[in-house]
Order: sequence, then C-alpha cells, then structure tokens
Amino acid sequence: MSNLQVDALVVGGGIAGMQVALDLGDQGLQVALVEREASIGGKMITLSKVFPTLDCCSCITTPKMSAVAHHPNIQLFTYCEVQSVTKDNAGFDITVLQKPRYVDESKCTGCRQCEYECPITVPSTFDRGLGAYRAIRVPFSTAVPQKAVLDIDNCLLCGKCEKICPVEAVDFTQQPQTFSIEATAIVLATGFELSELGAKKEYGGGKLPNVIDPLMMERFLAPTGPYGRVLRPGDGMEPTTIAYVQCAGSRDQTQGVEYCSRVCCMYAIKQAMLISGALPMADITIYFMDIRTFGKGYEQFYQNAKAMGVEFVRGKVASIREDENHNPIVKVELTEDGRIVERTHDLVVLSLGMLPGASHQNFGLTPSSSDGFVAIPAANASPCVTQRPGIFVTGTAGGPMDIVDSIITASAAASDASAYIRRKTGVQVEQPEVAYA
Amino acid sequence: MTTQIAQKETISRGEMLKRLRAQHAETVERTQALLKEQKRIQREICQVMRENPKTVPEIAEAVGMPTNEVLWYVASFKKYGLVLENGMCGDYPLYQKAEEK
Amino acid sequence: MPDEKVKLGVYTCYCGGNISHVVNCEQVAKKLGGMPDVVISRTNMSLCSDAGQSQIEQDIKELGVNRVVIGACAPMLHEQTFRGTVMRAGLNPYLYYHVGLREQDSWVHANDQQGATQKALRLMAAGVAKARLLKALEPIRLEAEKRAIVIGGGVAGLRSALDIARQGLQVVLVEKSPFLGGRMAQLETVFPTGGDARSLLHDLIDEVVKHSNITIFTLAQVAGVSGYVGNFTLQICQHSRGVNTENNEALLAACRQEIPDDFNYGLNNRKIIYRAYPGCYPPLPAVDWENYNGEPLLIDGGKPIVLQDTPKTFDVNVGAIVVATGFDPYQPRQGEYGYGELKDVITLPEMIRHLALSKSSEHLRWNGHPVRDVALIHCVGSREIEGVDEPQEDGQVNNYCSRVCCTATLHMTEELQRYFPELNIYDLYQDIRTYGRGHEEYYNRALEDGVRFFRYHGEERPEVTAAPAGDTHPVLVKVKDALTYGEQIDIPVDLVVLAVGMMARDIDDLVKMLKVSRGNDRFLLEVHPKLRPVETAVNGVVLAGTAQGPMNIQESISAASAAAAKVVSLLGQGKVELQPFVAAVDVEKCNGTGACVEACDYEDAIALKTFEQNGKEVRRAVVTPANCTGCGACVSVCPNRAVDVQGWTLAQYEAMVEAIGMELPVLAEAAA
Amino acid sequence: MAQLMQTQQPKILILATLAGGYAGADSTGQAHLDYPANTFVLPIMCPCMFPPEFFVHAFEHGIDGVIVMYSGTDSPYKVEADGTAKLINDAYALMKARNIDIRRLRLAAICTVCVKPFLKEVNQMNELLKGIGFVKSEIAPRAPATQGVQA
Repeated sequence: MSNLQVDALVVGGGIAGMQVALDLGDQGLQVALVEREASIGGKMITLSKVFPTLDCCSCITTPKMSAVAHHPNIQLFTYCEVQSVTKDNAGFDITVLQKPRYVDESKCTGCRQCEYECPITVPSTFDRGLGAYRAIRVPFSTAVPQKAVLDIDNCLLCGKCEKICPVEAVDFTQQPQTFSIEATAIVLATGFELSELGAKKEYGGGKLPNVIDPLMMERFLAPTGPYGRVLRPGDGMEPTTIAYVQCAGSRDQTQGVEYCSRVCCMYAIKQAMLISGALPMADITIYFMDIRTFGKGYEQFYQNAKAMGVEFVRGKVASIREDENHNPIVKVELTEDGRIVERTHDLVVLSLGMLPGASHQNFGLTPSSSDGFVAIPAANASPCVTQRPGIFVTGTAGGPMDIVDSIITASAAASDASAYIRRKTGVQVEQPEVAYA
Repeated sequence: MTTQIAQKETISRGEMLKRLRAQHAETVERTQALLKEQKRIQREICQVMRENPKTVPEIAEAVGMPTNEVLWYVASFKKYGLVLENGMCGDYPLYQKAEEK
Repeated sequence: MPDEKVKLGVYTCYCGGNISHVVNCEQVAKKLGGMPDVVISRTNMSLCSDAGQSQIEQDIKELGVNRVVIGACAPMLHEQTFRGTVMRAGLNPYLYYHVGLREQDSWVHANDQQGATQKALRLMAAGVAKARLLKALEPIRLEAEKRAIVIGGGVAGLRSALDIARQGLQVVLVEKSPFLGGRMAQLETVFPTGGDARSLLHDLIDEVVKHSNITIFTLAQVAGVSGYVGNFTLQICQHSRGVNTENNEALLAACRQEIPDDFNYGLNNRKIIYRAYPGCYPPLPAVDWENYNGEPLLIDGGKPIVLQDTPKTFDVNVGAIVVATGFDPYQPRQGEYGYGELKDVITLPEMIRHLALSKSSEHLRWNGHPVRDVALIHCVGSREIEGVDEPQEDGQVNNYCSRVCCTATLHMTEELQRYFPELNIYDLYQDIRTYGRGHEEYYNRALEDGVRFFRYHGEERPEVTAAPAGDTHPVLVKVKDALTYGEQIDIPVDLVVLAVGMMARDIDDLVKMLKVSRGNDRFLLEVHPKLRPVETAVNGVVLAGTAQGPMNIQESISAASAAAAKVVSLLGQGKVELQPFVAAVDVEKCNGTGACVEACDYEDAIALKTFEQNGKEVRRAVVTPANCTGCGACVSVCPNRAVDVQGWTLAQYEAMVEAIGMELPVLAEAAA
Repeated sequence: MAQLMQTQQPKILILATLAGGYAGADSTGQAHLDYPANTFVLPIMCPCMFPPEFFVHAFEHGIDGVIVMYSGTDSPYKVEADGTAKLINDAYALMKARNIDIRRLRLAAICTVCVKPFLKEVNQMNELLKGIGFVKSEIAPRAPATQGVQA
C-alpha cells in the first residue's frame, strides 16, 4: 500500500471517533479512521438501550457507522492498529498494522455461510464471553464493514469455510501488512476499558458465577444477546431479585481509582428500568453511596425509577459471598440506621467503572495524567487539546464520560482539529456538496 | 500478534499454507482437542433433550457438567439453530432439540 | 419517469426487537406483499444497519423498486438516513416514505399485540397508498451567507465565535450588556484546574477581539428574525454607550448617582456610569440606562450634560444562528431557607463575590459580625420534588440537577479554608455529585480537612431560622441527618450559603422569534441528545452552553465548539439546501382566482403573474420557493385544487385516509 | 377469531403537526405510555392545508373520529392558529349538513412534550366514540346540495 495523505487521522472507531470523523469529513477535510477491531461501533454498539431516552442503542449507532462507511471524505481501516508515530514539520507519519482477517474484504458479502459451516465454537467477546460464535464469523449482526473475520488462534485450519464461501473470499495466505499514513493532525478516540470484574476480591467478581459486570447485563437486555432474555449466567435461571453494587470500580482508593466514573449511576438505573420491563415480577435493589444523576433529564429518570419501584439502598457493601445454590449474599452496612445486614439475591451486577483504554499509551504520543487518561493541560480553555501540538483527544480517552458528552466533545475536538489543520496547511478546503442535508 | 512482514510475491501459496500450519501448530492441536470435546458435549446435551425439553440444571445433572458451562453450550446451540426454547419450568427456561433440517 | 410503472419496496423493521416484540412484523410484511404494485415486502432485524440499507439498495437496483416505504422508528430519527440510502441506489430520495412503528405503535401498545399488529398494517398500507402518489423532488438550493451570528458574549458565545471565525467564516457577536464575559467573569478561581477565571476569559476575549472575522456589538439585542437557514436576517437594536473615549473619565468622575452593583450581587454600590470590573472588555465605561435618573452631570463647572441613549437599529444577514444566552442563578423565594428575611443567608454566587472582596481580611466577616461557623446547603432550587417543594410563581418545580453546584460548593469550602483556616464548615447535601475529572478530589480533601457533612432527604429539607435572642450565633440550621441514622441536629451558624442551581433565562422574545422549543425544564431543547445534541429543530439555529441546560465551564466550551463545528459544516460551502416541501401550482388547473395569494401570510411567497401559455396570455399563481414555508394555507382555499404542497399533497392524504379506513381482509394469521 | 371481531373498533385519525402533535406522539412513545391501538397518527406540516371537505371525506371512508393536533400559537407557521380554527368551523358546518356529530372532530394544541394532553385527547375521543358508535350509523348520504359545496 502506498502512502496515504490525509488531513486528520482518527484513532478509534467508537462513538466519539465516528463523530469526529463525520464532523471533519462534513467540513471537507480528508480523514483516515483506524479501528483495531474488525468492526467500528466501539463499546456503544454492544449496549441495549441508552439513557435517558431509552432509545434502542443500535438505532443511534448503526446510522453513524453506516455514515462513516459511506462518507466520501472518510477512509475506514478496520482490524488495524497504530504501531508508531513520528512527527516532522508537516505533520505526523503514522505506521499502521493491518492484521490479517484471512478474508478478502473486497470479495466478502457478509452472507455468513462460513460461520455456519465452521465446526468450532468459541466464546464471543462481543457477548462478554457468555455467548458463542464461530472461529470465522461476521463480528456481530450490525457490524460495519459487514465482513467476516477469522480468528486464527481458534482455527482448526480445516478449510471448510474456504470451500463453502460462494465468492472465494477466504484467504489463508493473508499476512500482516504495514502501511503509512501522513496526517496533519491526530485525534485520539481510543476509549476506555471497563474495570476488572475481579479487581475487588471481597466482591467475588470472576469467582462467583452470578456476580456479573454491567456490560454482560447490557448483552442480556439486548435483543441480540446470548440468551435472548435475561438469565443469570450461573445456571440459566430467570432472576427474580437483582442487585446493583454502585462504585464497585470507582471512588475507591483501595483500587487506586479515586475518581467517579460518571456513567455507573445512570446505567444501573437504566438497566433496572429495562429489567423491570423484561421481568415485571423482579425486585431490583441498587446499593449506593451517592446517586449522581447530573445530566440533562437524568434526575427525572432517577425519580421515575424510584416511582417504578426500584429500591435504592444507601449503604456500603462490605463483601459478597454465595450460598449453596450460588445465590450471591450481599453484606451491607446500611447508612440510614447503621445496621449490618446480609441480603440474598439471585444475581448481582457490580457497577464497574471506566479505566483508560490501553492503546494510546502504546504510541507514546502524549502524556497521561495520574488517573491514566490522556492529560488535558487547559481543561477550562481547550478541553480537547493535549500537551502535544496537533494531537487532540475526545470521548472517554480523555476521562470518563457518557455517550452524550462523548458526542459533544467529539464535535468540539473536530472544531479544534480542523482549525489547527487550516492554520497549518493554510489551504482553504473546498467542501463537498452535501446533498439533501 | 505477529508483526513479521512476508514477501508475498516470492512465496507460493502452498508454501504459505505450510508456514501458517507450522506457525499455528500449537493452537491447531489445542483446537482439534477442543472440537472433539465440543462434539462429545453437544452429543450428550442433545441426547438429554431429545425426549423432553429440559432446564439447564437438569441437563447439567444428566451430563455431569457445571451449570454455567451447560448454559454456554445451550446458548450457542440456540444461536446456531440446534436448540429451541420451549416454555418455562419455574424460573428456568426449557430447551429442546430442534428438528433436523 | 412520470409514466413509469410504480414498483413498491416495503420494509418492516424489527428494530432489534423494539417493534417485533409487540408487532408481528412477519404477518404485516406478508400482507403488504400482497398489495397492488408491491414488488417486494421484507422484514429486517435492523434496517438502519449497513446490511439493512444495502438490502434496500439492492432491491432498487435489481428489482427496479422505484418507491420505498419503511416502517421503523420515528421518522425524526432515521428519515434522513434512508433518504441517503435510496439516493445511493440512484433513486430520488423523495420517492420514499417513512412510517413510525415504534414510538407510535409498539412502544405504546405493548399490552395489545394484536391491535398493534393491525395498526402497523393499516399505517403501512397508508404509507403504500401515499408512496404510489409520490413524485421525484429536488431540494431547493440557495446561496448561503458565509456568516453566522452568535447571541451572547459569555464564555460559550466567545468560544463559538472564535471557532467559527478560525474556519474562515464571518461572525457577528452580539452581547446584551455593555461588556463581554458573562457569568464567568463573576468567578474567581475555577475548578478543577484552579486557574483564574478572568485571566482565562481574557485570553479568550483577546483572541476574539483580535480576530479580523469577528464583529462585536455590545449593548445589542436581537429585535427581529426573518428568513431561513443560509439566509437569516436579524434586526439588531444597539443602545448607546453614553460616553466616548474623550469624555469618559471626566463623566465617570462627575457621576454621582450610585446603585447596587449587580456584578457583586449588590454587595457594594457602583456608579451608573461604570465598568463591570477592572480590566473588563471593552475598557470604555458605559451608562446603565435602566437605572440612570436623567439628572445632568457637571464636568469641570462646564455645561450640565444629560446623558442620551440613542438606540440604533440595523440588520445583519447571516446563514446560521448560535444561541449562547446562558443561564441565571436560581433566585430563592422570600423566606426560602430564610433568604431575604435573615440577613445571614446568602447564595453561593453572592458568597463567591463576597469572598473575592474579603480575601485580604484577616477574618471572614458578614453583616457586621465575624463569621466562625458557616453552613452550605446543596440543591437549592434544584432536584425539587413536585408536591413537596413549593412551586415557583409560574408553577414550575425545578426537578432537575444543576450539575455544577456540588463541585462549586466544595470548591468554595476549600477556598474558605484556604483564606480562613479557623472557620468551621458544615455541608448539608443529598448526594455529593462530584462527577467530573478532578472533581472527586475536592470531596476527598473536604473530608480530610474537617468539613462536616450532613445528609438530608429531598422530602425533608433542612430548615433555617433565626436563633433565639441572646444566642451565640444569629442563625440556626436544623437538619435530619441520614448519616447519623436520622438524628435531628441543630447547627448554630453565623452564615448560611445556599448553593443555588441554574435556571433557564427569561428569553421568551428570542425563543418566539427563533421558533425554537424549550424542554420541561425550560432550557432550550436539542433535537436529540445523541443524534443532534447541539442543534435545534429549526434548521440553522444551534445551541452553545448553558442556554441548553446546566453545564460547567469546560462543558460549555465543548458544547460551544461543537456548535461551531455544526455551523462550519453547514455554511462552509456557501450554499445550503432546503427541503422541497413548498407549494407548487398546477398551471393547467389554475385559473387565476387569487384566493391563494389572499390566504398566504408570507411576503412574496405566492403571487399572480401574467405570462404566456399555449400562445395565450394568462394570469396564474406563481410560487417563490425560498419564501414559501409549505404551510398549505393556499391549498385549502383553492377552488380548483390547483395548488399543493409538494411531498404532502391533498390527494396523498385522501389516499392514506382511505387506506386506514378501509375494511382490510380479516387478519386471521396476524391474530395467531 | 372471536378476539378479532372484538377489535372492530371505531377508528381515530390524528392529523398531527411535525412541529407539535406528531412529536408529542413520539414523546408519548418514548415514555412507553399505553393508549388504545385504534389511533392512526399522520404527520402534517400545518393543518391549514386541509379544506373542510377533507374531514367529511374521512368520515365517509370509515374514520369515526378525527383529532387535529396542531401547534396553536407556538406554530412555525403564521397562519396556523387562526387559519385552522376557521377551517374546523367550516368543517363543522359541512358535518352538520351530513348529520355527523360534530364532536367527532376536535382541534387540540399539542406540543412536542405534551405527553399528558396527548393521552387525554386520545382517551376522551375514545370515550366519546364508545358512546356514539361508528360514524356509518349516523352519516347521511351525500345530498345534491353538499355536492355543490364540494364542486
């Protein structure tokens, strides 16, 4: 592949990265978007419905994914990783690794015949390991691009997929390739990682089968989830009492995470409401320290959940163990009267927090703060500007935030980046005709 | 993730496949063992469900496997059309083997 | 094209279960497939996905589908998406009709699956009936002004103006008051960086002032709005400054009339010729016309001068409008927590100003006495509960969280301890919401530094009363403290600070002129929090900062930059396209009655014109599309049915109504 | 099948402005509030495009109740408030001429977040129709005079 010259490189194809790319593209700038997974969509596409509107998440995300794929000014590179970056006067020279899909993207039609033919079943990372897919598969139903990818580490090399493919797209000879991108500016939209389920040993996450993380619950609530309904993963029972333990991965110095992850109160409340819809008989308890429903329409959302009968219990959860039927038992000190009680639930969700995504540190582009997220030296003047000129940050790469805030900071980063690009290149960019806008 | 770059033009397809096989010998071996295991478990679970729909704990008891593992298999069978959900027994959904196509 | 046979493609979306859990989509699709002209009827798990869109494209290309009907979520969300889809397949984007089956069917009839399925079928059948009559339309392409107006000169407005200007567009910035800076100028240090508010602000103002693309009007307000995206005309009314560079110092010196200084919330007085604060921009003082008593000023024993306001009115033409009108702090009712009745109860913004004025003192004093004990109460005017908290005069109960007050309050406790370490500080809260990056640290430090916290329930807010005569402190705060198992605690204090929330501003006139909407919380409403988070329903009008809802400075700046990005995308190319939903006259049917012209309320939208037709001179109605809003007032009055709104014709509605009213074949299968 | 027969209910047509009632109906949906399924909301730009005859046309074709949900004085269209009121009054006259109960046609101002008023209107119309039944039971055949009005 020859060198590609663009105005901006966007690293990360989650909601923030997609929005940055779309805004820059709409302003007439040439954009390359690099995503390490086989599909764009990020964490958001795995969610069920989103607060506070309870829109189906896929309905918000998929059109943006589609728009990115079809935008005349955006070049999309999935299953790619940034390997190294060098800077000269003109801008950045970025080396990108294209990982082999073992499927020719230009031929694959996403028909999934290979997936049905593949004999080996592996845990689906899209379903947080609780569902299954095949060693060759289209990553998920609404993936963009809608192309198969082969997981070579779980492959038998039996060749069945190659035989059945009607368009001869399966290609075992693919090799890792590197190519270069020259860009005037870089926008980091590398996102977050959910904190470890087992990070707080007292809570039994990762050991007790019915203590789960919130993204697992998102999958249970999503129509395309692993069970097609809400079941506890320990034994397939429909839970009737479900508890949320708030701040299980945030505001906890013992875990080294002092900060608030901003989204956990709202996702817990949202999930509680969705569970009430899916399992009308279920009792849902949220153990919390402070409820932080600060966004537009969020406090009303919280009050609605209370009115719907979701139980909010202020208290500090000390530990979680299980009984002989694998029912988690939550030991909690109730703030309201000081009692320490044990309450048994069918299923416990640990409201885990946001940790910085690992990838941006790999390129050594720009320093992080003590919290691990990309440092933003002048937050009250330029909230998307990093310490390195020409490098911008958006979404959760720059600290925990919800989808609404990620989208707004994405547009803000686009504004900052395009001003930088115009100043640097001095070129008046001709904008494309946006038909039917 | 391997990062070595191959000189594609100079190596034949057969040679590349050979190399791929050599490079992944370990994972292929592991996966082959896994496939055998998966086939056995699939057979056993489907056997249990053949007569009557069963819950996950019932299947687990019959095949002597942990319930969470059985659930994972059932979920995967359901996704790929081997198994159907058919009613509830208490708080547990019942699963039965789908008709062979 | 006109004689081409209609070939309908009909798509019923599952919406990932949102629709299909209630509506039997398969049955609906099957029935639709049997209707005349329908060549393909499909369902899809998620039609808006890439795969779903590709399916439609494929059908257009391969089956020759030339009318598309989609039943899915609200048209508001995805009508544009699918217009793009059909366009990519080479079909005119207006040969597509969108039926809302989610918000208006599955989500509201969850308990009546059969009814919902029948309704879906009828709505889709109506869509099919309309689609048969759809005609290809072309958007109206107009030249757009490469200039935007930003209304409001606070931090959000300044940031928006700068970001738009940096992209090569012209900007007009209007500020109602005589000085730039807005609410941010009234702050001292700002969380979480601890930077100085006014120096941050002045860095921004400097850039704005120096930028050659930005024209600033202070003392200026919007008096009228006309036009449409790309071509708005705003009437601006600008008051006089009242002084000039030659006479301002002399007039300032001569001015004797003083009023409470609103910059410091009345903590001191200022003259009616004033600068908001030292170093403000513009540096030239201005006359406070609202409060000037009209008395002449004497300069150096010369002629008495009566200050005169001679407002100027002028028009600006812009392509887009950024609304950055900001917020007002909540003003507590008389007697709310003793405010207005007890001198020792003040609001947090007042406290910020008071601290600024008393930083250099050895001890904190208020109302003539030293302050040793101070209580801060959170959520005043926020998180109010209907039926518990007293509504405001207009019946409003502020049931929202104001987002910034928790961290602002804890920031204040830190500032107080910094300057007056001997103070005892009590903090009364419901939930501490220090959510932002670097915010939780304020809470942790306050806990370490001995701030005493009390947690109250929204249903039982603290009470503030005057202490009994002879008490050690003037004020008593009573709180039922959930942290000590509901113990009733009396806290005697010298000063109570109310952490008041943010209120939407009284900008009724502007809202009416712009035709934008407000939410239940009275802040300006975005189209959708995720799809179009800074745009209003009025094309070309975008929101920046706290006019939209509570935000801190960092968030306001992000929102302002985001608004700028939207404006640049819209106007950068110097032209905009409008939807073609305007009146169109069928000259064959028109016989020039002029009823339409009479019914039309818009200037130059429809007029009778004389021209030649088939060799005869005729007088017929002619529409000027750019001036037509598509209201259809002309349609209902035309005796010849010669005029219609394109894309929304009367014949289409009649066909839809007939389809809905029709006795459809018994839905036996749908009922199964 | 028996169930099916029960669902032969009166049909309510709702003409709702995109800037008002239609968005209000969407808001009602977003709040997942239930109302009867015999309601058919059609989006309109502004109700003043409908000649009075249109409503009679609807009643003739099996619609039992019509609610026009407009934006009232908050409309983006200058003529909407007054123009619509006049059209509805004219429609009432035509309805009377055809012996149609004029309560079958209602005008209501519904805004984008008017969830409660939306439900109230729908429920009220349903209550009314329960009482007065299908329009076909009362509508008089087209009189020559009415045709004259239409022409």
